Amino acid sequence: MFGWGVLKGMLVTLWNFLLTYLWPKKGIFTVQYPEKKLPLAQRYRNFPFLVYDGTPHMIRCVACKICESECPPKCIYIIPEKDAEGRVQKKPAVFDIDYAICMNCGLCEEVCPFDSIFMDHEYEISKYNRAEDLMVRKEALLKPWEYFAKIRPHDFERIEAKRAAKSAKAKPVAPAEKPSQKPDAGPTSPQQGSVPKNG
Amino acid sequence: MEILYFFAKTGFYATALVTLAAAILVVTLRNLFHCALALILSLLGVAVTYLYLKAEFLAIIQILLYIGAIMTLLIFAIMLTHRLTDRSVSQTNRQSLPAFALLAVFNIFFIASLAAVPWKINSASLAAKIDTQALGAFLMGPYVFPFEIISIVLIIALVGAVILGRTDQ
Amino acid sequence: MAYAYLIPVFPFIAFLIIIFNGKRLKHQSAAIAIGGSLLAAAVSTVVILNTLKGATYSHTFEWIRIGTFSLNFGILIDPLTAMMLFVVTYVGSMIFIYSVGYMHEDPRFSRFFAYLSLFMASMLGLVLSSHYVQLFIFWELVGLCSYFLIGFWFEKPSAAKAGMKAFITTKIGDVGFLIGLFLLFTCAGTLQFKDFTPEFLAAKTQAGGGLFALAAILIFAGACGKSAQFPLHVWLPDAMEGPTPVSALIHAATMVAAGVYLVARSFVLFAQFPQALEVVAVIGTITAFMAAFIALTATDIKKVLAYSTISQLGYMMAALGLGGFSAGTFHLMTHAFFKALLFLGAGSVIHGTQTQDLREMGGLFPRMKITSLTFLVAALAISGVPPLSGFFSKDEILLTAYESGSRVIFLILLVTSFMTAFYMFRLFVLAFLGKPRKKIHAHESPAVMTVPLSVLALFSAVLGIPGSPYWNHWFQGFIHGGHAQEIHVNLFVVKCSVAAAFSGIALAVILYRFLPKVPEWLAKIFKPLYLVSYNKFWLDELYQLIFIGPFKKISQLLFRFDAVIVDGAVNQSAVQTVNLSALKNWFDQHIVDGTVNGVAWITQRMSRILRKLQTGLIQNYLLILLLGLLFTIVIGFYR
Amino acid sequence: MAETIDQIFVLAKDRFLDLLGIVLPDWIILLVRILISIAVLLAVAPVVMMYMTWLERKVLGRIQNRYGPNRVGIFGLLQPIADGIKMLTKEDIVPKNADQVIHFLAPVVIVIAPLLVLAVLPFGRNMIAADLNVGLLFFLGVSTFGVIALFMGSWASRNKYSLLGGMRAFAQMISYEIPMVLSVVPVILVTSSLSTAAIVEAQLGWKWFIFTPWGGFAALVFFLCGVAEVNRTPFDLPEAESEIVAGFHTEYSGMKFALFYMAEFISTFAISGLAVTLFLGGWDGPAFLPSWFWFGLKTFILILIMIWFRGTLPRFRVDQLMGFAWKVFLPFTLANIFIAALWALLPYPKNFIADTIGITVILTLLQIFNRKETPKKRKYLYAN
Amino acid sequence: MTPIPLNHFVIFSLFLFSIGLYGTLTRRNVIGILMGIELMLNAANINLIAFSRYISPNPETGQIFVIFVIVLAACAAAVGLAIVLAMYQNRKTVQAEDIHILKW
Repeated sequence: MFGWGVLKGMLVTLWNFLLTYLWPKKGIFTVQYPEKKLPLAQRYRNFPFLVYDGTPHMIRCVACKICESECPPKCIYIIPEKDAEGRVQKKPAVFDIDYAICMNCGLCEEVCPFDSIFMDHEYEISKYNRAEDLMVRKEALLKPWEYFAKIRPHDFERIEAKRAAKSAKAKPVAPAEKPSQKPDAGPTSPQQGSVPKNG
Repeated sequence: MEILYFFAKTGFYATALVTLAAAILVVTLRNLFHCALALILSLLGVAVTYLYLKAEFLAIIQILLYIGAIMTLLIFAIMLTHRLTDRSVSQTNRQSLPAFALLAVFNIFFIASLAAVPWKINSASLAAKIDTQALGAFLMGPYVFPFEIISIVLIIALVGAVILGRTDQ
Repeated sequence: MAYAYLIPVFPFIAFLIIIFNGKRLKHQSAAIAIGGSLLAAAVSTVVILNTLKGATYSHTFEWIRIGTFSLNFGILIDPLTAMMLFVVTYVGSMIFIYSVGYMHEDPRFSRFFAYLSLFMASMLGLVLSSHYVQLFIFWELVGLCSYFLIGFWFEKPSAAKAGMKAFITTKIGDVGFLIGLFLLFTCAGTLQFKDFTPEFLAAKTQAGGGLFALAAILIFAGACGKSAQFPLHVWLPDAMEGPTPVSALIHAATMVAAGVYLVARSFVLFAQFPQALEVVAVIGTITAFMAAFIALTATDIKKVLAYSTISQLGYMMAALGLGGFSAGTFHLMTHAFFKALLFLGAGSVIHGTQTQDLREMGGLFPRMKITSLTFLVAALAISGVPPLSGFFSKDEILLTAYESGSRVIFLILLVTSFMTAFYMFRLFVLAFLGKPRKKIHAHESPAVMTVPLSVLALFSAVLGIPGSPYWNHWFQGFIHGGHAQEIHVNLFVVKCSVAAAFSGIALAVILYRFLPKVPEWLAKIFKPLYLVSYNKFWLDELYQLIFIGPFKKISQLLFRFDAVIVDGAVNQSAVQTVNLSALKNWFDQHIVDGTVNGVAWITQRMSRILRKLQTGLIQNYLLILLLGLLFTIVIGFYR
Repeated sequence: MAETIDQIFVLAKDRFLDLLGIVLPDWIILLVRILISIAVLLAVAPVVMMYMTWLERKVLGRIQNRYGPNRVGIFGLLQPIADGIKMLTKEDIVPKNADQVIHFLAPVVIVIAPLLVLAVLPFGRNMIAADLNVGLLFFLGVSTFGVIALFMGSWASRNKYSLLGGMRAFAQMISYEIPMVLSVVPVILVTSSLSTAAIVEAQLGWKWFIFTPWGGFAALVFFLCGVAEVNRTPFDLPEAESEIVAGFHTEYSGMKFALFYMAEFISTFAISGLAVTLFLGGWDGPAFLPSWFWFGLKTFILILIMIWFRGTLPRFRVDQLMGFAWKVFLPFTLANIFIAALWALLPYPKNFIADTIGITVILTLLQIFNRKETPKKRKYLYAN
Repeated sequence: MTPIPLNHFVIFSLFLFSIGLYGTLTRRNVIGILMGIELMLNAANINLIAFSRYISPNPETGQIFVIFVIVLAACAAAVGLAIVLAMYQNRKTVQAEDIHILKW
């Protein structure tokens, strides 16, 4: 019969319409955003942040500039700290990330040998000014290690375990970094892929 | 109340002026699309004139047919030949001056002769109210034969237009 | 009765539907045509039943008015018309149904039915006509259909030629017919059938009816053409090139009977003039005999039947010519049925064996039982075996001949009757009995063909009864309009007729079934006669010799005359002209041309000015038009 | 009391005019009488339009399992006002090559037609702004103006998407105009009047035309044609966003864009109102509620159905759209005129039977003639 | 209350007619010519109604003929524009002066 299909479709939408009133839980899928939010998955990633242990002074980052050179859109800018004599310290003086450029690829997290940069869960970052406000400085980037434990407990445990093992093993010989990289990579973390783990 | 009639009469002259102005635009504007729009305005004015002659049905028919149908056709035709509405092309030919002169003389003579004619106004028909039903009765009664013929002509014209307008030969 | 005009309308509507939708309808067109014919049959049945009760009907209306003369067409229904209606609608319907089977494979199936319907419509119109001119119109329409249908397989050159031949030959008769009508109108002042009463004619011919007689004979010439009478019969055998149902319907049952019908319709006119009747009788007799004689040796199954048809038509004409109105019309009716049946049977045979040559057939009886049986019935009927229909009608013709006093005609007709029986059974034996002479895959035709055969067989068997003494010669009374006819049975004639029939049958069966060598032997002995028969009296050749050859000769002579004398004179004058022209040339070149060129030069100059008016631009013209309008207004204003 | 409520607007107007009559001369009263109607219509129409946008968004949201606007005001009731403010403050962009004058005129002209048309709608008993004796024709005639304006806009934009949209709108509106007018003819035929008020009068007392066999189908055709006339889904080819950006109003922004929208929504309202007037008995209804309420309710239901259509149906293809108008609606409406004539001619039980038969026949014929034709297998002359 | 004089209608229609005729005479574009013709037809219509309203004993006649004229104008527009389109397709021009052979 001509038009029957149309009628059936109409009934479907009518049912949906009525369902939103009769049984809102089933009928409406909208999450009223600012008031309610959907829980995020642990591996959700947004823009990167820097980790410190304990107090904000103890930045894990050693200003090695690996992430800066690996970053595909080149949104990271690092200047290491220098002491009075002008020697380079293992600490960033300037660590800027331009959120307007960053594309959330997560490569910085993967390449960091010191577990100091991770991807954040923060997504409400709208700003009024593109040039100024989205250029995030070191102070704004710093977050405590416990914060990481809160948002990504699984990764936290894994990294903690790895770090403990590393520190136990690496106590006797500190400088041999490169040779230890290869034997370590495979057996210790088969599920980790290409993330280098020596500290 | 008299003042309202005065307003109404003034309205007629205003309408006539607008109509004529629009008509002048129709024949002088360079852009054919603008011409068509001016023609619509002019035809609307004619429809209002019909209202002053107490022919409501015709006024509506004027709008429905002239503006709804004929103008639509015209505009369609303009669209389909739009390359020729370029501003660089002159839109009038060389006989505008003689035409203007002749028409002016024509009008003068016409008005002169018109003034000489004493019309016998038939006040009964001036006051008569012609509703749509009466028109329909006339169409179906005394004028049924021309009515039928005109419908046949219309059909023939439409068929002819379709055949002429076909692109695939 | 008032609905009688519907009778031809139904087939005509069928024709219109089919001819305009032939491509789409395909085989449904047959259903439409049959429906049209059956409706016509139904209406005509009502009409016939009314007529049987003694009612007649006539209705006229004005067709054209020229000055004071008005041409009134209309419908006339009397017993003769009723009989013709019966024949045309019933035989026609049967043949329509039959054609579905016969023409099934034909690519122009629907057009065939369109033509058939048109034919049916025109034939019915012819029969119902109340006016000579109206009859003539339908007469020509019928001829046109005949032409279409003979040449239906126009891919065959022979069919196309046959169509043309039929058309031209009948047209010769028609010209006579037309002149006859003119004459008749001049003399009588009317062409309405019902005006021609004996009293009217008697009043008109008091001063001498020579022109009337001439008109009658000329009308008979038309009938000759249509009914294939002696000098104009040559087209009918060739017409067998058409499809067999066509032969059955048109060239055996109905159209060719139109001539007879015409004579019967004009019988009052003929009866007034013994001379005219004599002509009719003699021509009919000659035709009957000659055609039967030719049929003796024909080998094509349809040709045999065609000549048989001519012969039987001659019979009818002879009967009419001898004053036997009822005998002629009665034979017309019975003949229509059994001849249609014969043709359809032949068609069935052709359909089954894919050949028309009698010499290739044989032994079909066991394979085509229904066809054979019905064919046998028809053959017996045409031979005049009692109590089948042919016996009664033919017997009455013979009786008429006998009683007219002309022994020669009677004898010739009797011999013809014998020959009829002979060739019919020669045909039957050759086709159906014995052994197959050639390997042919004969098979019975489908039911759609055999059922009409059976119905027609039934009719041909019993249709003689109404005219027989057992029904007290009811038919004869009916056809005369209710006046009981006095007909006494002459046993001598009956005996002669029966004897002729049976001897013919017996001879044929003996000769061709049991002594197959004898016919050849006979042919050798009577070689001249055989050749005469085999070559159809050399009539075609004769026509060639008498009419066409001399025509060509004369044309050649004229051509010679033209080429030598006329052309010579012309050429001579041309030479002289050339000489003269040379003289004139000089004059021309210098003086005349000078003038002309001068004029042209002036004209050109003038035109350049005037040409400005002829721009070809409509708007320009419009402007000038406006100028003219203005001019008139100004003139009007200051008048 | 019920009578008072029913006539409350009429009474209010009369009282007001009486008051004015104390001080002002007759002719001014007459003018004011006219102007009040105009002013009310001009004031009501934009409000109606605004809340129709709200309604549409709400209902569409619910159909799509969302809430729809619910932030600005309770239930989002202030949303249209917010939208209006936004539209007014937006930048008004005119393309460089556009025909400036016409580009400006188009949105102005396009709202005129739907506003004018409201004048002949009987919103309730005695509540008609202008009871013309050719009211129905006036409605149909004036509503054709929209096409011209729409085409002005599309042409003046100098944008090929605009032009395409305009062309589509043109073809579509011309095609649907015809069955629409033809579907109205039976109503005129039965009531023998062109006045909308008289048509409503003829239907009083539950003699709504939609309950007659011809009227039911004519109403369906009229409503669908109306949906096509106002370019709403599933007939929204002229503004098909997935094909030609936004059709004729691609190059419009800000208030001009809003005017286009306003025209569309007011026409939607007007068409629904006319459908109600012609087939659903206008303001007729049980007397316990005022007549204008019934009119509003019926119109509201029709508008809801339009929104429901939009939430359900996908867009037509151009050929389907044209075919629908010319092959289905046109022959049906033509036949429907005769069916309605039968209804008017025959006495009660007979006309019902005759109409049922007629409608069955025409629907069957339509189905037969519009069935899909699969071409027959090709026959080859030489190959197999 | 006196009615508007008949002559005013007639003069109005005369002017309209003249303007239309002017357009017909001077426009180069065939569509422009058609527009002029439409104007002229409208002028004629006004005359028809005005005269039948003011002078004729049966005022319906003029209106009925106006209906006929409008239909004929529709015919003319349809056929004329179809011709224009055909011309445009074949000759790539709609200028009246390019079409001056008067036959094809």
